[in-house]
Amino acid sequence: MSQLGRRKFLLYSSTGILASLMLKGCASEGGGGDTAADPCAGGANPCAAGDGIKVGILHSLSGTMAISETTVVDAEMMAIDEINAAGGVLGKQIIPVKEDGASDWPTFAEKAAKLIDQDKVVTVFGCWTSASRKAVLPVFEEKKHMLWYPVQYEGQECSNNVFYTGATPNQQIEPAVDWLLENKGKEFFLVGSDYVFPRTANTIIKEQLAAKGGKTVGEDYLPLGDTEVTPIIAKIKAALPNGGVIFNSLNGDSNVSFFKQMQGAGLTPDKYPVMSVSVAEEEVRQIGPEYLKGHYASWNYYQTVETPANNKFVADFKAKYGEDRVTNDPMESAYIMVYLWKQAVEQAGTTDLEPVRAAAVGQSFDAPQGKVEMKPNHHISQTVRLGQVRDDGLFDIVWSTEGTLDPIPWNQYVKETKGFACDWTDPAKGEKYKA
Amino acid sequence: MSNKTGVQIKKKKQRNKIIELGIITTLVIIMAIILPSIIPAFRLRLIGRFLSLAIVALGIDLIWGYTGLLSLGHGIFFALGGYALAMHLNLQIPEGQIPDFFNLYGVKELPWVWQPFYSLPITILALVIVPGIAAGLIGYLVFRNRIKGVYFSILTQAALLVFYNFFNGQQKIINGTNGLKTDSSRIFDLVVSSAGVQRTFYIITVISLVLIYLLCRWLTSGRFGRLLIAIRDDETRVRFSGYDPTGYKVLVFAISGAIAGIAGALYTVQTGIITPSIMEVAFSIEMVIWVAVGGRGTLIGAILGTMLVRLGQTFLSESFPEIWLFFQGALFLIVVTVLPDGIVGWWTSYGWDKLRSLLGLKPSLITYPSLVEDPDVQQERKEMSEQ
Amino acid sequence: MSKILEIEDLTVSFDGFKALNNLNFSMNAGELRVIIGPNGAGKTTFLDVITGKVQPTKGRVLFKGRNIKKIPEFKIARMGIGRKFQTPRVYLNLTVRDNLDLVSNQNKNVLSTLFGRANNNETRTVGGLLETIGLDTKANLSASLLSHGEKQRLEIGMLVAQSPDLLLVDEPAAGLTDEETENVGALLLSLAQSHSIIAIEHDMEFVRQIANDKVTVLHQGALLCEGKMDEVQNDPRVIEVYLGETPD
Amino acid sequence: MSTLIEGLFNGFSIGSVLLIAALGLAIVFGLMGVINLAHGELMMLGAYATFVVQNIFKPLGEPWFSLYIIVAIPIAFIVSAIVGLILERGAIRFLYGRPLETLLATWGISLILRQFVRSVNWLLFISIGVFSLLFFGGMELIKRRSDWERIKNKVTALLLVLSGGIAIAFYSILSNNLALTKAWFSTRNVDVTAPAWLRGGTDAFGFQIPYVRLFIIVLTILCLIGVYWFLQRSTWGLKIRAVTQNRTMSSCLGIPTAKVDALTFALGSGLAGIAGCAVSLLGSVGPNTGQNYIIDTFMVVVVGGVGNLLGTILAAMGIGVLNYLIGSGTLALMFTNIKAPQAVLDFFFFFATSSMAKVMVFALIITFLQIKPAGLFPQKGRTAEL
Repeated sequence: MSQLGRRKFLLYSSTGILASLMLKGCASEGGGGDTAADPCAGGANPCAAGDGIKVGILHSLSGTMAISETTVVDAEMMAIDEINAAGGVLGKQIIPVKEDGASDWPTFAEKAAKLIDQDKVVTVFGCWTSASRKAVLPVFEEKKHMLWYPVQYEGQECSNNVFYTGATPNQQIEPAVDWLLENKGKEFFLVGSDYVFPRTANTIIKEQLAAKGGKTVGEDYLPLGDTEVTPIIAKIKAALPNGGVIFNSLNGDSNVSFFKQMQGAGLTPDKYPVMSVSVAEEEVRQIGPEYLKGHYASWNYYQTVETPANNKFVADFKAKYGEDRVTNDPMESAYIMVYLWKQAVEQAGTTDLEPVRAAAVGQSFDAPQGKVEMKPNHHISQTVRLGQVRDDGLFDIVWSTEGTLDPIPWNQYVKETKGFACDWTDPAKGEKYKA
Repeated sequence: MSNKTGVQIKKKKQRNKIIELGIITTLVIIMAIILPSIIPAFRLRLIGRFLSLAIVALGIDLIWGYTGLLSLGHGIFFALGGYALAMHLNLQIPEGQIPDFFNLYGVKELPWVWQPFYSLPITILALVIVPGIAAGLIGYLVFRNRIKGVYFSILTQAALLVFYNFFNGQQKIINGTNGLKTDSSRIFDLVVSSAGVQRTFYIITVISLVLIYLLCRWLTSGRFGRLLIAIRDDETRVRFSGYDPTGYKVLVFAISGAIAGIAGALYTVQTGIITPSIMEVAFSIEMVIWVAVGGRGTLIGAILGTMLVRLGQTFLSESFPEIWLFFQGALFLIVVTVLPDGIVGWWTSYGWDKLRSLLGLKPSLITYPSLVEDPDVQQERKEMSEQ
Repeated sequence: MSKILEIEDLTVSFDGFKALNNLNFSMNAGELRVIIGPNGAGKTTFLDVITGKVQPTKGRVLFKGRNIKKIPEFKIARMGIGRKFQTPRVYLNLTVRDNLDLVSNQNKNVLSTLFGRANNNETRTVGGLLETIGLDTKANLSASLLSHGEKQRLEIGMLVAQSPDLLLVDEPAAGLTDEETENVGALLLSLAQSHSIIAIEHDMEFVRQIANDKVTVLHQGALLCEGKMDEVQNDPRVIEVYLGETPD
Repeated sequence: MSTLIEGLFNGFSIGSVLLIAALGLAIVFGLMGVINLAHGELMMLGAYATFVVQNIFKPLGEPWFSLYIIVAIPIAFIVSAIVGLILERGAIRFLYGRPLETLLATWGISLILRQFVRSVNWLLFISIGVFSLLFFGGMELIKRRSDWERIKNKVTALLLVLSGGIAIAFYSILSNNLALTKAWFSTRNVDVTAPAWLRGGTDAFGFQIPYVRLFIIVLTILCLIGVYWFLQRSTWGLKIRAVTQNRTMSSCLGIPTAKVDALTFALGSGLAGIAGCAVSLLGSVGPNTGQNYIIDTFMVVVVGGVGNLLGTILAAMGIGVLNYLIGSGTLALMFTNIKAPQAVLDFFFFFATSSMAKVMVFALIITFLQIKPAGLFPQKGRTAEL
């Protein structure tokens, strides 16, 4: 009897918990404020008539990538809210439909299909990792739909169905390597997480170093999520006994371990400067500026960029999400892409995919980082800046390009893609042609 | 007396078999013929994926429900099957070319592991055999030393992590984290993601599910199945009865791995991509919970549980993405503490009678065995024997 | 008469503790031998060694003249040693008939179990056994529904179905009512006509019922004395070891 | 020589992290037979506790801030131990003797804990408090009635619905209050910064020894001594060992077995908390922190053998040193120096990356288990039924 009683008790309590969670979900949905009220939700689809324009937002809201991707969602939502407050697009409000990719690539593909087929969105802003982008790419290509992708990546891709507002390697990695060669030393140790971006980035760096008289003294890759970096530090010490440059493309958690343990092992920025390509303001905050002070990063945008547009961007963001929040490069790229899309729609006068796609190329926008322009290869021109971490966790900009650099998706240091380019404005050229 | 009941039981069994066959046929007709014509293509694709997950759940049920081995590493075999088919599809390109992604890493020659996958028959064979052999090998190394219970679970989980790292790290062989796309590939000169091909895959999935269900039925119903249960309940006894449990466990684990391989292949073509993330720790544990929800040790439960949990997940993570983990965690707790026999187990022991009494029907005829099976009578008997 | 089991100089030690210490033992084919001894005398370890569950640290065990060192348990079982455990170990989730059917399977290889079906011979054995152990009316019941005594009988039946030459029975009367103890005793005696049996027992009443042949007394892992029940019972060393625990 | 010492030191540093993380697990598994997949999440709670303590000390300035870590260790222990206690009383005790079910249930718990630190805010916290107060308070009150046994089920159900309803209503009414619904930690990782005296390192034996590593090694040794003392010398330790040996007998002798179970589990959880505090000095602190350690620590327990502290220590150090030697390429270099054949060199260089070192270490563990299936120090005797 007591057996049964216990079971019943557990059953009741768990259903109770479930019920409360459900209600909690509803409450946060309604009251949280970060999800715009969605008049299209539920039942028949009244939006088709033209009350608003639905756009998809497809990022990981849960899982390991949520840490990074939710910040990008914040930036996208801010841009959408601003546009809506200013009267919307073509006189209609933008209605964001959020989907959770759950840090799982097949889920990304599934949700992309759902956004397009069921929600009938006119475009999708989304993805962070290359793997998630590669996963949704077939969906967008098959349906000839449109994805806006906000993160710096390894290049070697140029899809007609994607607009890339993050940096290509020549807008981030290559200038950083040039600068390091000139100012910090010729011997490089390459560290990265074990996935495609660091591996490709390091392939490029090795070629570049070989071409410019530098030397790769070693490289190692840490499994995603691994936090024990002692072996790597030992390798660095063995390969660079008297100091040298460390080029770091570690991702996420591993950065924290890497910098914390590097300091303990006595690898200080004066002898072992680290150039990171995945450490921005948000990551500095999580690692702790004490560990990072004096190290470098390469981006197109920092919170400390001095432009009127950025001052407004930072102020608005803090007002919206809290004083303790910081802005960074992927967030800025995400903010830009919403505006670029809006301008393209307005120029095309419709949300139909093909006119918008054609109108998007050539759009320029006065972004927080300075003026950017969408190029025929569906990537944007960007200013490249090198920053050094300072006490408060923000960056001192130590070097910057004069004006913007044009994007080069097909890398010119990699033999297989050398001499190739991409141009979607000319049907004869397209994805990959010999320039 | 015993003869008479024996005949009755035999008749009853036969009748049940016919009923079961009828249900299966009806379901197959609904799933394979009616459903594709009434629901939109991308939903069909979703159901197809769930059905392929139900296949792997059958495999898990075979080893966990029947044999008592909790594998937390079925993601390995699932992925191996998926990769096998994806490699074949990626090779459907003009003669002399190699898949695109190899360019990223400067690979010029097709790695030797890819060579056999030019041929479709070899691929189909491989997607069963390779996971089967991998499972058999892992199983042999573990079972040989009588490592079982939680040790086995932990080791399979560690093996999973190792495979995950390996696949992530081997860009030059299988494209690392990015995995292999199948959607834009061609099969018999048709694009894999086109509606027709997808529908075919869906029907193949339904048929495979039925065939594998029947295979599992056959495996678990005879002497072999009873031996599996015996191993689960008391392995030492089995050994002292003159059986070598290692062989049986290796075989059943290999079969389960092969089933997972088939499921993985079907899942992959209906997802459009396979990446090492399929081998994340969480996914393989989820497979176990599908079986637990449905009711382990009942094949139909494995299928039912998978469909329910996956549908629930799709619905809930669409509505409340932020707190989906709360639900999932609660599900684990509830099933383990309140519903140890899963839905099907609960239904057969309580639900059916409850429903009958609610409908005002007479409780089903009480014969001697069911009288004894009645928990209350048992309780009474226990109390009396204690006095 | 030929020796079915010979044990020479057997020592088993766990981390220095000697569970069995230079034990010598032998028994003839067809004998029913009862082994008694106080707790910790090494009785169960003794059975563990014979069935291959524990490897001897020193010494050897010969079954039908063959050294069983390093032979896995299942092969020893196939050689003809069957073991009944202290608490009945039957497969609770299988029916009584299936329990017997599993052990009566004559070819216990994986493939023949997978593809083979019970042949007539085996079916007959199972039918006969059901009657012998008095469970024919409950043949199609799940074993979990049996009473303790019925489970004991079922397990003995499973032993017999294995058709072993040597039966090892560990405390078959533990936890049984007097009536059931009698039943089990009678069953053992009737089995003793066709099998060699080693029975380990605490219950002296029961021992007296079944001990027609020799009784062996173990103490601290070594042989204390051996002989007919009456001799053993009056041996001063045995009385000392049991400290009056023997009912007299 | 210095390379050798450095290699050993680095190996031991890795090993000591593994050991401190595995210690609690080994105790819970060894003494209670419970596989706790939420162990990593208990570590994570310890790390978050460290973060909170750090933030409390921050405004106090130096020299207080330097000492926060000393305060954080006992706090982390207490926080994780309390959560462990709740888990044991709330769920795990129903599952004793069913290790596989326990494994699944603790996985569920780990999912919930991970989401909890993401979502937790004052409102959620207070709502849970309101619920517990109403439900458990109500239960206590009604339990005093004489007809309690008869009405138990109905009352429980009713109370559950009522207090759940009130808590939810409470939550929804206040859910517009931004100050209350602001997440404590949010989904982002938080930063734990070691105090200045733990940053940097000291030169000795020709290489730099990081202070943090020394600190963790010392902390691990202290924990070991503490655990050893507790289990071998204290009354409760004696009771714990007694229950492990023979539960029924202990219970008959008047040892409160339920209390002992709870205590053992709380002890293991508390140790996880300390481990969390330690690893927060080395790596990231976020909802997924625990997941990074769980499989490695299980490997330590499996290799060490159940219920043997010495085995756990040796296993942790062994795996640590191997990981270092293979992953850092030291082994590969050694083979180069002794001019091993090219094939052997290729083999070792292939595994001389962090990713591949893991593959190799796992292969070695499997090989090891072929020789010693029950770990370094298997339990012997006839009770050791596998």
